[in-house]
Amino acid sequence: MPTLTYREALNEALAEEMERDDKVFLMGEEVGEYNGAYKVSKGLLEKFGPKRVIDSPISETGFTGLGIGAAMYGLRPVIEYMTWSFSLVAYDQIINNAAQVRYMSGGQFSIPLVLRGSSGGGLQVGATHSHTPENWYANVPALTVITPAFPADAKGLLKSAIRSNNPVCFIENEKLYGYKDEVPEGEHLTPIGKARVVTEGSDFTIVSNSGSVHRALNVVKTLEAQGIRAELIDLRTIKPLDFETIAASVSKTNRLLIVEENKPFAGWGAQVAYEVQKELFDDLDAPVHRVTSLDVPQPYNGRLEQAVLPNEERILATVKELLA
Amino acid sequence: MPTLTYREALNEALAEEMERDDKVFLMGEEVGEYNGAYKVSKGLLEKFGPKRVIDSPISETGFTGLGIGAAMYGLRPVIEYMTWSFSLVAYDQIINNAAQVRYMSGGQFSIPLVLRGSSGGGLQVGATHSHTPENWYANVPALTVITPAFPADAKGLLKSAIRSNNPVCFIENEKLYGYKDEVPEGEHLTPIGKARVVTEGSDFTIVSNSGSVHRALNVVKTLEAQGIRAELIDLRTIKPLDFETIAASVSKTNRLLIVEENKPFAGWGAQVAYEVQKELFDDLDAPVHRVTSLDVPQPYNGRLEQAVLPNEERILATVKELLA
Amino acid sequence: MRAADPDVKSSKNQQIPRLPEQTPQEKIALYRTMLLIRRFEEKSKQAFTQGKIKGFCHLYNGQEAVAVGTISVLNEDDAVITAYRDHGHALARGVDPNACMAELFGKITGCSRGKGGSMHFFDAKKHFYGGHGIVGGQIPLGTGIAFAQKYLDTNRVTLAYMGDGAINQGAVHEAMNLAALWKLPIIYIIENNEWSMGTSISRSSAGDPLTKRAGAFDMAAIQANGMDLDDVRAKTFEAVSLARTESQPTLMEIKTYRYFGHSMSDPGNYRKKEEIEERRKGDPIELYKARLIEGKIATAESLEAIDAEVTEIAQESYDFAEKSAEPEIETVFEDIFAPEDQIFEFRPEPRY
Amino acid sequence: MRAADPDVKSSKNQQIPRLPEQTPQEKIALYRTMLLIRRFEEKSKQAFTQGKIKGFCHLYNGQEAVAVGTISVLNEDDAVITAYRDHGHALARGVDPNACMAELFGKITGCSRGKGGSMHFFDAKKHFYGGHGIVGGQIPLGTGIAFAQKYLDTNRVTLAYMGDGAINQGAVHEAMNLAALWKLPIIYIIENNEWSMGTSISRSSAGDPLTKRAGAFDMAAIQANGMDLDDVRAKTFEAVSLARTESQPTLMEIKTYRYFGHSMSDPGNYRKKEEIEERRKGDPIELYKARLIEGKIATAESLEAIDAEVTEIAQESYDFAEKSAEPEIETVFEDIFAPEDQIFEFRPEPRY
Ligand SMILES: Cc1ncc(C[n+]2csc(CCOP(=O)(O)OP(=O)(O)O)c2C)c(N)n1
Ligand SMILES: Cc1ncc(C[n+]2csc(CCOP(=O)(O)OP(=O)(O)O)c2C)c(N)n1
Ligand SMILES: [Mg+2]
Ligand SMILES: [Mg+2]
Repeated sequence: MPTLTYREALNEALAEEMERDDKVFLMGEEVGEYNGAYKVSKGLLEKFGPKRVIDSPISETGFTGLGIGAAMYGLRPVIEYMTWSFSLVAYDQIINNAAQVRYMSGGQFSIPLVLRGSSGGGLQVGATHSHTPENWYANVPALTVITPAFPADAKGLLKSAIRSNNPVCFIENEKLYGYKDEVPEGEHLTPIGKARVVTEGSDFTIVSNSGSVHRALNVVKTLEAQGIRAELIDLRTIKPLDFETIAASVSKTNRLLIVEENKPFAGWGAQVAYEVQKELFDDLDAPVHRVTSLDVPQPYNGRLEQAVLPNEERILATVKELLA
Repeated sequence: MPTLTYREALNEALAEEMERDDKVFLMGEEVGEYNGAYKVSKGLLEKFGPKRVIDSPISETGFTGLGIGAAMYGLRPVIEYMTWSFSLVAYDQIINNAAQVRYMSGGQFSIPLVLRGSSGGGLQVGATHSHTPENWYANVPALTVITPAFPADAKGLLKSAIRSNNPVCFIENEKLYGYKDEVPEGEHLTPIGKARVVTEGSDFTIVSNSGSVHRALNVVKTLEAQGIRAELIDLRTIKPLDFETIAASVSKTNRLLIVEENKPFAGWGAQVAYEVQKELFDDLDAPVHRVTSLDVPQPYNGRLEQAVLPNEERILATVKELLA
Repeated sequence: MRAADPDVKSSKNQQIPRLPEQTPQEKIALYRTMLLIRRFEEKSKQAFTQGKIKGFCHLYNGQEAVAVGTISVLNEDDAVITAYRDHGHALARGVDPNACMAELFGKITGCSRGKGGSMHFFDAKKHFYGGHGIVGGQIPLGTGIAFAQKYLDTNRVTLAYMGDGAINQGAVHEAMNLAALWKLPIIYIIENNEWSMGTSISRSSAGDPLTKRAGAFDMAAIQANGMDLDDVRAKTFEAVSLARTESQPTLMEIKTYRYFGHSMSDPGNYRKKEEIEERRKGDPIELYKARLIEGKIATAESLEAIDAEVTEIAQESYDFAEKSAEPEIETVFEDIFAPEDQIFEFRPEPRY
Repeated sequence: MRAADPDVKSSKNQQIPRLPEQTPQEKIALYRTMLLIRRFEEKSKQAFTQGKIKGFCHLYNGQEAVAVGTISVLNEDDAVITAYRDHGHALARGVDPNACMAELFGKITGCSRGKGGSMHFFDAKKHFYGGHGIVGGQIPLGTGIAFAQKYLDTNRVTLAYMGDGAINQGAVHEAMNLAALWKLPIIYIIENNEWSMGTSISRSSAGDPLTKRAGAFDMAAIQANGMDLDDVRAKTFEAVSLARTESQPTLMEIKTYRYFGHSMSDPGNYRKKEEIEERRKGDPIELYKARLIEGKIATAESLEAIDAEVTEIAQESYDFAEKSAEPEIETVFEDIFAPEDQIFEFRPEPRY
């Protein structure tokens, strides 16, 4: 299998889907001539021309709404937020229009729309630029929320998202753009709504997503050396949540740790914890534990930011508690 | 004690605090000459004049940001959203500015700001107008989220919110404006961050907020006739969460039901459930149950909307499960 | 085309097409549509008072010439999108009055299956893109529809309506900049009824007239008298032609007036009775009626007959809505997700 | 005052105050501040390349005359707020260079205690309201500061800066409407450096010049040459006077140019080297230097000495930042909440 970066995998997904269907277009700040702030759209303007790769002004409300309207008309827009932190100025368009027009119209208008861009902390870009907005969107009925952690899924899920007839929030991770891994050749679609077991284990289960999967994976390796075997699940899709995969694992391991970069109060992990204790009450040998970002805005300073993030030290400490 | 409607209680709180401190001003759509879309600000323009009761254009981003800037300068703005559903167009200002400027500035600027307005469903105003946004804001570090259910708390909490030196999301409930109850005379401050035990009981605990408290209360009364005694806790403040009060109750009743109007996925109730199973794992005789709104946009039709809301029928059915 | 300010680019096409002459039948049809809206709204008002319509209900009385005049110059496959005060636009677009009234009643036969309500009418077949509740929020959507029309080379145009209060939403400005920059075939129509709820325009909007908001973007702009159907038609035709032939957007400010409160819940104390009575003297339907009679296009009697006919249609819509079924409870789970036809294993039904 | 279009209200005050004559010392001080910013940014660039500054770092080189010229006509207690390209404004406002560099290094001695970083400088004592990362998001805040200045009868004014790309954010339009409507003492300053990241202004903004955006609101507007400190001062003084004497807002468009990439992470391939070299010929510091020497206000030698002095200050700031302590881990929990002094029992420490 060829090895690609997460960025290249996303780029291939975009190129292949734009090739396949000329109703797919890409719009966002600097996606064209600049080749994307994070180079995800590199070469696409050259390949598909300015009709389909469109540099927009700094008007997230405007071009998000434009994407929704175009989707109502039958196009398949891919809207890039330079980072998801900037989607907050377009929040109303996403919640009240993308997520609700189909329902309010009694099903007359579909919204085949992908909203995508980078997210997450760890690069010292400060409080305004480091959001992990998955819970803000996953709470909203009718939105699908995808957060790939590996290049293969980045590609396979973005292709599925573009083919979906429904609005998808596709949340990438800035720290992962350079991450390299194998990506299947040829047509490769990853199913939306299916988690993946990254490592098998019997001592406890970790459920995680996006950048946190990699933090968790490091911890899994550390523990392995100590003879502790964790089953690591990468959710891939936050919503719809693949509860079956989680349940299968937890009913085997009887212990669950959730690792998420969301701020703690009602992050997506709280929902997973709720469902697990509800459905697998008798299977649990210990309460569900979570390691999240700390409940503070993102500081600029690197050490402070590392402390805020769900770092390996805190994960390890929590594993200890969980297994105690 | 005098009896006031929730609306009148809020009005008194505003009037008293504006009287006390001339840095407090009220701004929003139709708050002045119209006396408020829901008449919460009735008479305030007449009493305090147009300098302090300010009708704004339909520019939530603009006047939210204006409020934050004015708060940075030392004023104490009370910003009214006609409904919180309209705060979504101002989401960025609330998250990235109100909630973060203090931290990002290393504590140099305080934001003594109250954002307030109505919320919630049940009046058939459709998907765009029926949001219960408490979880979207409670997830954000540095925001305080208050959702009073009774007139006395509406007054006492609004007064506390206005005196707070920090940004507060004060989320009222449209269906409660006409609700009448006793309100203590004279200076009456309700502490922020303290839940209230509404009914004492030993069979199970219900944690709820805002309009859902009243739904839960009806159920409590129904159950009482059957000899089942529920302890009903009105959170009043969603964040900071009063876990002590919840814990005291659950360690007595050993069973917990959460009733919330939030959509289910990572609503605030998921956080409560997480914390309870985490801290009181051995105390629980059954998994924590939740009754939330259904995970669909709000429909206009009345029967459908009732089905979507956490109605008494669903609460009762879930109580049965919980006690089984 | 009157420009917002002297710097505004005017049409480069010197040969602006002329509004085609109308047949008497066509004129009478427009009269009929205006009157249908009037009678439909009277019924809506009655039904709301009876408690058969719930939630918000924003009536269109007084503004009929705007929707009817503007939409009358469109082709059937051009697009229309508007705000929550949408009954008039839907009817002018040809949406079935029965489906409209049934929507107000929340019935399954409604144009949004009872899920949208007064503020959220939709009809895909009629190219009616709603009915939107968040002030200004529909304007980026309309811009996207025009974008798609151009992308797909349809030679179609979009009319996107908003109130005078809506122009102070940032979304509107962002969208207008995009349309001007990318030359999208859209006409932004401000229905300036001088009030946004209880706020008069001078208290909400700096800059007079509102066409200046287009000047910011070097966008064409034009004003029309919304009480005069023919003026509305003429001005809209210019804007539509500019959009269709040159793919250029226009901002229209149409001066109009609403007779009733902002919504049925609004007693409207902020306006003097005399102000309303004065404005009712310029009623667009009466004006057009007089013009038809003067022009010997119709007689008072024939127009009476039309009144009787549309009054009957309004009544029928009421009866239809009454008789229609409530949606089944299960429908609450329908219409959330479009069926997935290009991917596998995505099971998006709600489960929480 | 040049109005955006003929309809714009011009000042009613016929007696616009004249910009006071400057002493030679004052002129030299302005030169010094511009050069300090230049040298400070050169150090920032170096420190970023060395990996001592992280995250984003947007340099101000080329634009020095804008911050220095505009702020030079303010009183000390007037307010300043800007976007993420904020080093120049902070220094021009008198924020300690040591605290600025320490902030870039993320140290506890930084002007935001190491929590803000390059994009989020703050200094309450200097009436410097930040340093804001979301494009356009600071403009409503600045409007609120001006609102408060008026509310409290301070007779102070606010300068609120943004880039040419920022004007396409809805927040900016909403705020300008509020300021025009309520006559707030604010000057909105567009630093038009012709590029928003890699997008040239003609590809982002319809309407030329940008002062037309004020015409929408009947707001006064004025252009200035941002390469010419004296022109910037003269035009800003007019706007500040209008704000201070009549409490009227102005939109200023100041033409300028940035020499380096959008941020340190930007190689800037979208601009030709020749374009930049051409523009560097109009360097604002060189221009002013020549003027000082020609006017016999300073000699080449005395200005060299100033260069040596500010170069030293920049180096000192670097050394200071280097030597300063990292914030203690516990500080992560500080600065979230203001102490509550008026209510009881609110315990807002983070607990999740
Ligand atoms: C973002 C937002 N803010 C506030 C409201 C509440 N609201 C609904 S209509 C309205 C007045 C709108 O006036 P205008 O745009 O002039 O339209 P008109 O009602 O006159 O047709 C307001 C404030 C809303 N729906 N959305
Ligand atoms: C809402 C939002 N969208 C996008 C960005 C990313 N971004 C930061 S600066 C910038 C360009 C801004 O250009 P301009 O306003 O001209 O200011 P300049 O950088 O030239 O000073 C962009 C797109 C952001 N910070 N906020
Ligand atoms: Mg209006
Ligand atoms: Mg720029």
